[in-house]
Amino acid sequence: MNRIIVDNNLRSWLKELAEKYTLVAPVTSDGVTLFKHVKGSQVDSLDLQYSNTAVSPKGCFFPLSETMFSIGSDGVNVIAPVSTDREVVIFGIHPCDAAGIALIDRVFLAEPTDTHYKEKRDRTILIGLACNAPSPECFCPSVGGGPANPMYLDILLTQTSAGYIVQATTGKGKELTPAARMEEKDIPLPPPPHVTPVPLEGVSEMMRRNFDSPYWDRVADRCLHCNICSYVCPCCYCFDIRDYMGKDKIDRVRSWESCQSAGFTMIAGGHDPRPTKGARLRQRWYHKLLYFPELFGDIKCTGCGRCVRSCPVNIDIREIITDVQKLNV
Amino acid sequence: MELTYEPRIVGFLCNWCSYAGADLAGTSRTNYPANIRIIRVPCSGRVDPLFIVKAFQLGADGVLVAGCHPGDCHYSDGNYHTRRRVGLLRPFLDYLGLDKARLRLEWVSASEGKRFSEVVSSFTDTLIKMGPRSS
Amino acid sequence: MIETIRNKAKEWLEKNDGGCVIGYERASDGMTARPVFIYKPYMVGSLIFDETCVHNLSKYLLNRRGLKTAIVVKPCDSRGINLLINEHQLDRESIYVIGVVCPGMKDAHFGRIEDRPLSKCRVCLHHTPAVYDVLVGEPQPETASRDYSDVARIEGISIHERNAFWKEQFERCIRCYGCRQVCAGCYCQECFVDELDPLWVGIRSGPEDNWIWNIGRAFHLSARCIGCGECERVCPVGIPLMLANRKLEKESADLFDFEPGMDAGTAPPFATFLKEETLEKVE
Amino acid sequence: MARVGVFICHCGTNISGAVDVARVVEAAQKMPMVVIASDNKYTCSEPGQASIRQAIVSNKLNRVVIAACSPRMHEPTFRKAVSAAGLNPYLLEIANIREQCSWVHSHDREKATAKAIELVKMAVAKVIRHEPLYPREVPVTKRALVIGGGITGIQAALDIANAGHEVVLLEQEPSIGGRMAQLDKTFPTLDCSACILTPKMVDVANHPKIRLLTYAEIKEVRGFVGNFKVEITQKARKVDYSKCTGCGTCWQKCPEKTPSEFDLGLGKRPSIYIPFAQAVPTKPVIDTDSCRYIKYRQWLAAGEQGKKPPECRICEKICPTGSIAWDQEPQTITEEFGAIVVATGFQVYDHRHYEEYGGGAYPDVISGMQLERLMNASGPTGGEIVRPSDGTHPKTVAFVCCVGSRDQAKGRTYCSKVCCMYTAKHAIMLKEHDPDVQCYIFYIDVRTGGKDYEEFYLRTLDDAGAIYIKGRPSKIYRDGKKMIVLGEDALMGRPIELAADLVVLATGMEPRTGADKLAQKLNISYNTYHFLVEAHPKLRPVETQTDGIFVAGACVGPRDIPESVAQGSAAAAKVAGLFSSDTLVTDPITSVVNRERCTGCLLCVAICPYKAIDCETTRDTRVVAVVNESLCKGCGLCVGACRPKAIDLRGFTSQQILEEVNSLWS
Repeated sequence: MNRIIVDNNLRSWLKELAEKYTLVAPVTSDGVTLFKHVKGSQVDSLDLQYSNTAVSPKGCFFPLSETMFSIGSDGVNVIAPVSTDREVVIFGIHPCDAAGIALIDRVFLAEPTDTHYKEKRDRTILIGLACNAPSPECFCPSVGGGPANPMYLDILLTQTSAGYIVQATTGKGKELTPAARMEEKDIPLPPPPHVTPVPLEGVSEMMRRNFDSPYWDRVADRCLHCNICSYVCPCCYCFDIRDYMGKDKIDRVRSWESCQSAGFTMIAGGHDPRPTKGARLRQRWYHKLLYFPELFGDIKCTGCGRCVRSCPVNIDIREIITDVQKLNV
Repeated sequence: MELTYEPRIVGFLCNWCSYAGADLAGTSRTNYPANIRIIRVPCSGRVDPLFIVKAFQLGADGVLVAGCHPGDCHYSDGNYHTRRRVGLLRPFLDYLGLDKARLRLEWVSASEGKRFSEVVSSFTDTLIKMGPRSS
Repeated sequence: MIETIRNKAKEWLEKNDGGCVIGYERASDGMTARPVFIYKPYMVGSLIFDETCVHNLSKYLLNRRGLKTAIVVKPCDSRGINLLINEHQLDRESIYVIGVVCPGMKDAHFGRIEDRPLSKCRVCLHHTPAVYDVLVGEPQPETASRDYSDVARIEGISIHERNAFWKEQFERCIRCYGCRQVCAGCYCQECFVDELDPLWVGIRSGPEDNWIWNIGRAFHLSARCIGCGECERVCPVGIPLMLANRKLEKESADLFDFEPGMDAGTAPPFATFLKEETLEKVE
Repeated sequence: MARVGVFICHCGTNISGAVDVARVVEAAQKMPMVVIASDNKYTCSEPGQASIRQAIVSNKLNRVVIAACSPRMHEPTFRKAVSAAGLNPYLLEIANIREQCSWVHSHDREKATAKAIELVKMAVAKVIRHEPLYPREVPVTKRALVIGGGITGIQAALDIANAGHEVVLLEQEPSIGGRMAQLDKTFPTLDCSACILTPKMVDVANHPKIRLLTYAEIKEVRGFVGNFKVEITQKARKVDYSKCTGCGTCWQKCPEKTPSEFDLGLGKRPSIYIPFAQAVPTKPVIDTDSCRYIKYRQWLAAGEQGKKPPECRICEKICPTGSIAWDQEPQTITEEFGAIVVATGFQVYDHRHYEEYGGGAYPDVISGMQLERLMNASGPTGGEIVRPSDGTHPKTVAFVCCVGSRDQAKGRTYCSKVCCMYTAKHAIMLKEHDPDVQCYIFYIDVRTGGKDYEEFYLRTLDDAGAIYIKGRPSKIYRDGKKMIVLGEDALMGRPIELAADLVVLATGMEPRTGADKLAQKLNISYNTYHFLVEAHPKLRPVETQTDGIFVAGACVGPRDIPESVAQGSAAAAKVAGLFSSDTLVTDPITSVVNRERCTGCLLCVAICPYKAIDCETTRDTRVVAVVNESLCKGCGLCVGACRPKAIDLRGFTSQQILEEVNSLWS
C-alpha cells in the first residue's frame, strides 16, 4: 500500500505551503527552467514534467552571491546579515540534485561548520520529484543514485497514473506530509526509467596514475575555461570572497568561483600554481574523481548531465571517465 | 511625482573649456540648481564610457559629459572621440531601458558660463519632469 | 566538401611540421559537432563539416599566437580573424585559413538538432568568408537587406518595458563568463569585471552588478562584435545577448558606416573620427 | 595609511556667505582617513598657507584637501604651500566650493552646504588615491632646424644663429630666397626686393652657426621637444658641391633649354642651372627631367626603346673641377635638434583654375607674379613689359583682384591680404614704365590694412590714374588682339565690357603643395586649406600644439613681408627662450602603461594626438604599448579608450575618478 496524492490536492497543498513557507520550485520562462521563488498564485502553472533545471538548486543554500557580514564605516559595528525568517520548502527537486546537496553537506557541514550554509540548510525542507524523463546524458545510478532515489530528500513524490506516491523519509518530511490530502492505494512504485550506465570501476586509481598524461592538455585544447560546468553543477562549491564599500558600511561578499577561471589559484606575488589550461581543466576532474573520493569516499558527481549538456565545446564527463580508464600508464 | 525629488547629476567636465565655463558661471554669479556634482577631467576624451555606466549603476539620475566645442579641443582631437563614444553609448543605454535623456553630451566653452548654467538648469528640469529612475 | 577540408588539412599538415589544424569533429552525442585540434596528418579523417558546426573556432587562435595553425572557418567566424589581425593579436602569415561557404547552421545543442536555423543565421548577410587561403564551396552572393526586426521589436516597446525586459534577462545571469570566454573579441589579460582596484564590478552577483557587467561586456564589443552569436549560444541561462550586441552593431553601421571584421585594415570607429560628423545630440 | 587634512576656506564671505562652513568642517572630520579638518578666513593668504604648513607638520599629514576657489585659480599656489611643508605637491586636491558652489547657489544655503560637503567628500576620496608625482628633466639639444629658406626662414635662422645657437636651414629648392626673390619691387616703399633680400641670403651663407641644406626635404621626424631626431633627404644634385666653385661655365654652355620655374614659364633656363643670378648657394643642380644625358641613360636602361636621345655630357666635359657626378643618388641625413621652425611659406594660386578668365589658355592673361617677372630687370624680358603673345607693349591693362581669394565657388574663402596692395603697386609701376598705360582694376573691396598702405593706394588713383571698378568680372575672352573683360560696375549698376591688351589676375596665396604631408610628419595641425594651425591664433601665434615646433610666415596664413619677417623673429625668440636652459621640466601628469594588463591592441597608438605612444616587445614576447612621457600631454584620450584598463593617467587615474563617483553614494 502506498500513500497517493492526486494532482489537484498536490497543488492545493503547495498553495498552503506557499502561505507558510518560502516556496521554491522549477519555473520555466524564456525557455529556461530554473528554481525560483514562487507565490501561491503561480502553483497551478508549475510544470512537473521538467527535465533538469539549467542550474542546480545549490544556490538555495550556497547563493551565487551572499553578504556574510557588514562592518559599519566607523570600523566597529559588525552587522550580521538578515536571513529569512521563514523556512524554505524546495519543491520538485530531482533526486540527483538532492544528492548534490548531500555532497556539499559533507564539506560545509563538517567542522568547522559553514554557518551561512548550515543556517539555510537547517531551515529548508526538500520535497523531491522522482525523475521520469532522464536525459540521454544522465547517469545517476552509476554514481550511487537513481531517478527515484528517496535518499537525501525529506519527501519524494513519484508520479503514477493515479497520482503521486508520497514517501516521507525524514522526521521533517513525515511532519509535513498532508495526511488529509492523501489516500492509501494499492499502487506499486513504478520501475525507475532506464538510465545508461557509465563504468566507474577503478576510475580513481586510473586518475591517480595519469596525472602527468598529455591527455589533459589535449582535452584542454578545446576548453574555453568558462565557468559554466562548475556553475551549473549541483556539487561544485568553490567560492571567492571580496569586500564591497556600501553606503556607510563595508560588505564582505562571498560569490561562486570556479577552478576553471584563469587566476583562480593566483597567489600573492603573482605566482599561479595552475598556470596552464591543461592544469586547470585537470583540476576539476581530479577533484571530482580522485581528491573528493579520497577524502569522503564518494565520487563528487551526481550524474545529472548538466555539464555535458551545457559545455559549449562538448567536454563530456562520461567520455573523460571512459578515456581515463583506457589511458596507458 | 514627489515634489521633493532632487535628481543627482554627475558631471564630467573637461578642464580647459567646460570646467572653466562652470567657473565662469560662478564668477558671474549665475545661479543654477545644486543637483550637479562636477568631476574634473583633463579632456572629455578621458571619460571612460564605463564611468558613465558606473555612475548610473550607483544611482545617478543623470550624467553630463561636457567638453570643448568640436575643433576647439585643447588636445586637438579629444572631443571628437568623446562624441563617438557617447554617441554610441546613448542609444545603447536607451535600448536597455535607461532613457537617453539621462545622458547628455554638451559642448561648453570657457567663455560660456551662462550656457553652462542653462545646461545644468535644463538638465535638472528634464530629470525632475522624468521623475526618479525606475529600478 | 568534407573531403576537400580533409585534403587541404592533410596537405597543409604535411607541409607544416608542428602545426595544428583546428576544425570540427563529431561530438559525443553522435549527432552534433565539437572543435577538434589535429596535429598529425593521419588524424584528419575525423574532420567533419555540417549544419551543426556552430562554434566559432577563431577564438582558439589566441591560444596559438605565433604558432603555425590552420583553421576551418565559416564566414562569420572568418571576421574574427580579421578583427584579431586588426587589433594586432595575430599575424596573418602564421594562419592558414580554410574558409567554408556557409549553408547556414541549424539550431544545434547537445543531443538535439532543432529543425530551424540558428538565430544568427536568420539575419546573416555574408555567406562567403571575408578572409581565406582556400575556399571550400562556391562563393555565394551576399544578402542585400539588413534585417534588424529583432532589434526594432525592442526599440518599439516603451522605455519602461525595455527596462523591465532587460532587468529580467540580466537578473538570470549567473556570471559564469561563458559569453566572454567564447568570444573572439574578448582577450584582455584581465577582464574589467575581474579587476580588484578599481572595482568596476567585482565578483558580486546581483541585479546592479549584473547590469553593469552585461553593459560593459557588450559595449567593449561595440563596433567589434562580428555577429558569430557564440555568447548567446553558450549562455546556460538563455540571456539574449545578441539582441544587445546587435543594437550596437546596427548603431555602429548607421553612425560610423562600419562593419567589423570585414577586412583587417580599416581603422575601427573608436580609433578615428570625422570632424564634420554629427552624432545625435541631446534634443 | 593616508592621513588627510581638510582645510576649508571662507574666502571672506565669498564662500561662508552661502555655505555653512562650520557644518562642512564638522562633516569633513568624520570622513574616512581625515585626521584634521579646519577652516580659514583666507586660505590663500600667507597666514592661511602658514596654518596649512603647520598642520601638515604637526598632524603628520600626507594628503591635503583644500576646499576653496577653483583649482584653476590657486592650485599652483597651494601646491607650493604643500611642498614647503615637505609634502609632494601632487598630494593635494582642491574642492571647488566657490565658483562651482557658493557663487552659484547663493539662494539656498541648505543645498549649497550639502553640495559643499559632497564636493569635499569627493576630494577626500580622490586625494587618498593620489600618488607622489615627480616632474622629469630632459636635456635640450641646443640646435635648431628651420624648414623653408624664404624670407621668414632666413630671418628666423639668422636670429637664432645670432643668439649663439647652431641652425640648419633646410630648403627644398636649389636656392634659398623663396617667393621674395621673385618679386621686383615691394610695397609700399617700392624698394627693390632683391636689394634688400640678397644681403640676408649672403649673411646666411656666411654665418658660422648656420648650415645650409638646399635641395633637401624632410623624410621623417621623431622625438619631442629638446630632442627631435630628423631624417632629411638630400636630393641628388648630380653635382659634387665639394668640388664645384660655381664658376658658371656649365650653365652657360648647357645646350638644353627648359621653361624656368623661377620665371613662371615666361623664360627658359638650362638643364644644369641656378634658379636666378643671385642664388645662394651659387652652385648648380642638374634637372634630371630635362637633361639630355640623363634621358640617354634612361633610354639605355629601358633597353634602347624608341628614339635615341643625344649623349651630350657637355657640362661634364667643360667643368674645370670635374664636379659633375652622374651617379649621385639621394642621401638620407640624420640630424638632432631641440627645436624646429616651420616656414614653408606659400605658393601663388594657380590661375588655370579660372577657366572663365582664360587662365593658362590665353598668353595675355597672366598672374600678378608673372607680371613681377616681366617688370624685373633680370627677368625674361630684361624688365621690358610686353605681351607674352606678341611682344608688343600693352597700353590698356586690366587687373582682376581676388583670384583664388574670397571666392567660395573656388573653395577659397579667405582673403590673401597682399593682392590689393601688389595690384596697386603694379598699377604705379606700369605707369612709371610707360606713361601711356591706362590701368583698370576690378575689385571687390580694397583692403589696405598696414602702415602707409592706404597712402600708397591713394597714389594709384592720384599719380597713376588707375580706374577702380567694383565687381568681379564674369568672363574674359579674346577678340582679335584684345582681351575682352566682361563685368558689371556694381557701384553704377551697369554692365562693363573692357577691351584690354593685357589682363593681370591678382592671384592669392595658398600653402605650398605638400604642407599637409609635412605637418603630418611633424604631428602639427593644418586647416582645410592646409595652412598650418598655430597653438592660439592670438596669444601663441608662432607656437604649435606640439612643443618645440614653431610656425612662422605664410605657411600659417596669408602674410606680407613685414609680418613674415616679424614672425620669423618671433619664432627665433621662442627657440632662443627654449634654449636658454640646459634641461626641460616635463609635467608628471602623463599616461602610464601597465604592461601586465596591456593586450597590445594598440588602439591607444592610433588615437594619441601626440604620437606619444609606441609599442615594444616584453621579455615574454608580448607586444605592449609604451608611453613617451616627454611627448605625452596628459589628455587621457588613450585611457578613455583602453578596454583592458591597461593605461592610466597619473593624477586622474580610473581609481580616483571612480572613487569620486563612488563617494557620492557611500
